[in-house]
Amino acid sequence: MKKHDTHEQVSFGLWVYIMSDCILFASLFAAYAVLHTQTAGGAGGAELFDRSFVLIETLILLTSSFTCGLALLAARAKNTVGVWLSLLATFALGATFLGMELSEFGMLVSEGHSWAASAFLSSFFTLVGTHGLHIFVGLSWLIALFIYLGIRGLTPKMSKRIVYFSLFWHFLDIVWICLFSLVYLLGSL
Amino acid sequence: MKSRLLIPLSLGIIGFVVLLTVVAHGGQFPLLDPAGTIGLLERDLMVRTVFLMLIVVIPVFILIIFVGWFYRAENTKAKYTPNWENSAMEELIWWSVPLEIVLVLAALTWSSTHELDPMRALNHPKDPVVVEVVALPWKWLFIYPEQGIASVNEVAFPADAPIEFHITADAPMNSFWIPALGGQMYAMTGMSTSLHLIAPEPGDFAGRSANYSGEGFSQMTFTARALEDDDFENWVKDAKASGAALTPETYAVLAEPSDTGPVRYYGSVTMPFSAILNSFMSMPVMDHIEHH
Amino acid sequence: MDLSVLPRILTWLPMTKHAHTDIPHGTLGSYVLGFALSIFLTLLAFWVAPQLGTLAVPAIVITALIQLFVQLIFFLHLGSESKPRWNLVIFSITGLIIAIVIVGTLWIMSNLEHLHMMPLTTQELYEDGMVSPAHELH
Amino acid sequence: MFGILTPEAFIHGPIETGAQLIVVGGALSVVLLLTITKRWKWLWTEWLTSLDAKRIGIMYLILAGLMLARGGVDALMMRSQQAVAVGAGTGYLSPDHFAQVFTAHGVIMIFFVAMTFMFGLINCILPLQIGTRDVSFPLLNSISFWLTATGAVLVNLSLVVGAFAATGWLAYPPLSEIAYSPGVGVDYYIWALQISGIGTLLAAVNFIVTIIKERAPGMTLMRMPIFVWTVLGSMLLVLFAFPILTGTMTMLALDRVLGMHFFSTDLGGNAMMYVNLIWAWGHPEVYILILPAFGIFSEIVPVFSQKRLFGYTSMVVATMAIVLLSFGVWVHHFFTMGAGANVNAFFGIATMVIAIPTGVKVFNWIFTMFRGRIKYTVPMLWFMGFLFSFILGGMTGVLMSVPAVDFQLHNSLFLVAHFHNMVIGGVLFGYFCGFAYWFPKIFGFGLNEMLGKVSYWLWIVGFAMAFIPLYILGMMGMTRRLDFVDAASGYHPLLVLAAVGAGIIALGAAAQFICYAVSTFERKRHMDRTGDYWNGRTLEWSVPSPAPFYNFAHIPTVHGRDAWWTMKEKKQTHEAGYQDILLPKNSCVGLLIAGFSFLFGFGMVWHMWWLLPVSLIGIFVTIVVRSFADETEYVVPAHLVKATEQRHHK
Repeated sequence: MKKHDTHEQVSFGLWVYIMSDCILFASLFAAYAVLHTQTAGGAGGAELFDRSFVLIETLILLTSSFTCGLALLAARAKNTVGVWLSLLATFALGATFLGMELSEFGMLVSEGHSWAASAFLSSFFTLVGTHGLHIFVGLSWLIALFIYLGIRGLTPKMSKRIVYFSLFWHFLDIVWICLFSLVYLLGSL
Repeated sequence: MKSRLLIPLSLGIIGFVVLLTVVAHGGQFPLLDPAGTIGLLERDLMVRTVFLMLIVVIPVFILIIFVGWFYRAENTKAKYTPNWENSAMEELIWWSVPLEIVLVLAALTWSSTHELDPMRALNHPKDPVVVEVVALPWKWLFIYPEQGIASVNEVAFPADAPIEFHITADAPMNSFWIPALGGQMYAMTGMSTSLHLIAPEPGDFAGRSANYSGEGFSQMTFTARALEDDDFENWVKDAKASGAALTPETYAVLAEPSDTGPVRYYGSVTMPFSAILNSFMSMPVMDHIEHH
Repeated sequence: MDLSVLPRILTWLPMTKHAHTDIPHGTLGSYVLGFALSIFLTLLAFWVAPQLGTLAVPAIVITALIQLFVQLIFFLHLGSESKPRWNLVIFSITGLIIAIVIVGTLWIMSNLEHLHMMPLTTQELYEDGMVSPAHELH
Repeated sequence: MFGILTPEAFIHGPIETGAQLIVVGGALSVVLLLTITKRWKWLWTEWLTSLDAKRIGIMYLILAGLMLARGGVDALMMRSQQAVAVGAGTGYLSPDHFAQVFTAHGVIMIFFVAMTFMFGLINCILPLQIGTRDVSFPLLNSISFWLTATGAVLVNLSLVVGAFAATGWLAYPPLSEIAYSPGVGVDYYIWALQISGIGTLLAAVNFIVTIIKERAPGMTLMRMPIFVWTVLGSMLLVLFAFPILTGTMTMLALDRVLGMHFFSTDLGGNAMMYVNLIWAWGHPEVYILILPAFGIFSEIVPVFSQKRLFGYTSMVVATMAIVLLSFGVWVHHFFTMGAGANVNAFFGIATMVIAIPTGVKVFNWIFTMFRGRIKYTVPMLWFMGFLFSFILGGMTGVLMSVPAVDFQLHNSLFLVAHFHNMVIGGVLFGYFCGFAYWFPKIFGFGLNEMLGKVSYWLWIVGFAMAFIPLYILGMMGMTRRLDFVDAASGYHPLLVLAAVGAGIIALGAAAQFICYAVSTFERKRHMDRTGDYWNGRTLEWSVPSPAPFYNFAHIPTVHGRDAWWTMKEKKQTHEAGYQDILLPKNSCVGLLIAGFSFLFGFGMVWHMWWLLPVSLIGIFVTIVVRSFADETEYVVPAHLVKATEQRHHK
């Protein structure tokens, strides 16, 4: 008696969950859109945002999305080493992105532009921070995948899980595209 | 069983209606026979909307009672068509009839909303009396910029003259409402909302906050007094003679959360409405509360 | 137009569908192309768009939208699943709800701000066209 | 180590101490009973770790019943306070305690009675109606239930330690900001809603996938029962609305904990945005609750009129129209905030447009009854009660959708009476109707008709006597949430009448409880032998009652609407022979994740920061361990299936 093949349901279910996550980002973005002019006398986006720094962050995240695609291809080709390399690359790039974001936040807070300084900074930290939190969840998910891959190897269940992870990771790219365009680029004009 | 139920059911309903009229007999109904012109227009709008809806609601009630009673299982004489499940004709009727009613209601809504916009001036020979309202933790402060006086828990204005209220708050959100004169308007910190009312005849009207704002919310009532012109002049003179002054210091004490307290007057005002309004822009609220 | 055709045209490589579950997935070609397009659009957004002066804002928004669709088609394979495409249906409803929430919030909040932030007199509100002319009391 | 938790937090006034004793005493007595009857193992294997949707559904229903009792006591306290308190300080509840009571009443009734009752019925009945053995993600179903239960525990824990929010059930800032509500009350509110909100969202994902991917062969979308359509509409609304609630609660929590300025009164914060965002979730929420009730009526009216449902397609179009339109009306909750005539008029008109599809549904029900043979069983009575209450509620609703009228009626008792007409008269009557209709299918025996009717009439009379006076009080200018009234206002006599009405509702609820108890004792007299207790039309009546743990021995093929009715007419029999069936094994992952979420919520409320990483790591480890479980399903051998089926059909 073959076990239930739930691959179609799980990927559809994950997609439905991702749609609800888009609405969560939409509500945080609506708050940012309303509050981004309220700098309470403090510095606004033009002074605080460094475009080249964000460009590097974006390129790193796009590359991690590419390596995640490679992991998919490697999994289908049953190439365990390929999967290890591409997932480790995805993890490294994702961690670097998160590190850069946290350093940017640290620099802002040390210069006195903390999240409690104005409504603009509150909504900026929350919107970009929630995306950072999702990246952190993605990295923890990768760690869980490494643990399973290390112990059980590249089983069919494992390659399905890489598909689910890549769905989530590409979704984070889409949110970041909206973020860097509408928050950083428009903010720094 | 069904028909045996009809007699007690109808008796119960009639008895209940009689009980209600007896019990409600004593109270006033400011929303149904308001004193203010704006209140009257809002009531007429309410009555017109109800009648428009009754066109659909009453036939539906009758239809339910008839169909529910006539086609009960015991009545085997009634026609029984178990598989009749669709008819484009009926569907067309009850999609289109309510749609027409809603179109009429929508036109009525569009025009009435613009006409009865609370922020809209009232075109009247007399120029408006400007009253600045500040909702404080559980009391109402009224500032008269032209007359240079202030009062707490009592607002007076000449009858048959438009009143322009500018409303703000130094407290959790409240809602400034004089039911007999017309609709309410939220009172919010750092925001100045406006409301235009007029009382054609002199009289005292109950006013209160209509949005929960903490422990003392139930006490936050005030009296709105429409006076003849000379009575209003005397009222202003009495307030001026009260000797108390609304200074930033006395205002700070007044703005402390406390019970609503008695009606009181201030002869002079050096803490203007704009200062209260803008006090929320610069200072973080924690210092704002501490320095009280 | 069948969205799944797009990547195939661009990559001239067959977009194979997995044997037993028809969950679509990309080939090396489509990933490389998607990656290259994303890099190009990102550089465009960062270097070119801000310099366009008054056109900067629309340019940034349009590049963002294009990059959005590149990601959706090349990496998330939107629209290339078997009929009926539930992913696409739910995605479009989500887009509609996001539009309603954001546009609705901006419209409501801008009205509230304009009417209540500064203590405008009623006359000033009338001149700003936020309030209709004085009310003829009968 | 204990953050801001101090022993004083356990000490309360006399009334709260009474509540404390009931909550703690209740829990202890359950523990004692289980230890005496040695049923811990049975509880653990049969219920707590079960992944069977029917068991999870029954647990939802029990939770809803308990919370209805708690919310009902709050209601009685409010009505009795207002009936007694004439003049300041004369009632038996202090203003702050009264505020906690009406806030808890709102939160519990909406989140932990209505939503739980809905998910209870959906879990018990929906898989049976679409001809499947289980939901798409059984483990996720268990996690969702236990997260909702954790939210309920957090709300009731505020009775024992600390206090609950005193801000109204939607906790508007600035009142809910740390400056004006320094206590832990609002934090209890936020984290109870966040945790149960995530549970509700995951359940919605689960049921959307189940409805779209798990239907029996032959059951196209247009052959699904209308209850399944309304549940699909409701779950789509949950999917799109609850993230807005999560986002808004996160912003309020960040304001309170990290001193941010989303809604603060200073440094650019904008409290009006909270009102806007919370109602962008708030209005779809009330449609989430009412749509399944509409679905239940579309199931029972054809059965008890012994006639096919009238205008199936029109009902589906009306349901989906309501789903879309419900996202375009939320400003009618704050016309008086002064967003200007254009905004108010637009949203007022959009609100009226929603009345059209709702009206169409009512007409379709009436014409299902037309030329039928109507049997006035208890479910049909609840439907008639719904009809009268909902039409009155709908009329007052459309009345208040006209902005200039709403300026007078906003926040008045007229509004309170309106939404109770919709929530009690619409949602609760709908779910009582569904529960009375599907009780035989869930438990295997019918309810005592006489006691059912007694409790129905007590509910109807009590409901009318409690809320018609509120409409009148609204016209007299009385606002909501007053903890005392002045003698001169003339409100007092009507408030006494409303209190009597609330008492009769309590009698009605008690009569329901007695009805369930008596029916259980005398269940031998009205067992549901055939599995088709009401001569039903949909698939859930094609299996024995209570449905076997595997639901269907043979997955049916569907040939038209009212699948079971066509199968009965065609005397269609399933092919002989039985196969093995695969079902999900029990799992404690739901309990573990909910336990860690409780620790996270408790840590956030009492600022015990060390609890946060601990609980998050706990959840991570639970998921990793679960990822190694390969044998997550067990086989039900064919002979066992055969034996169970034959035992039922003897």
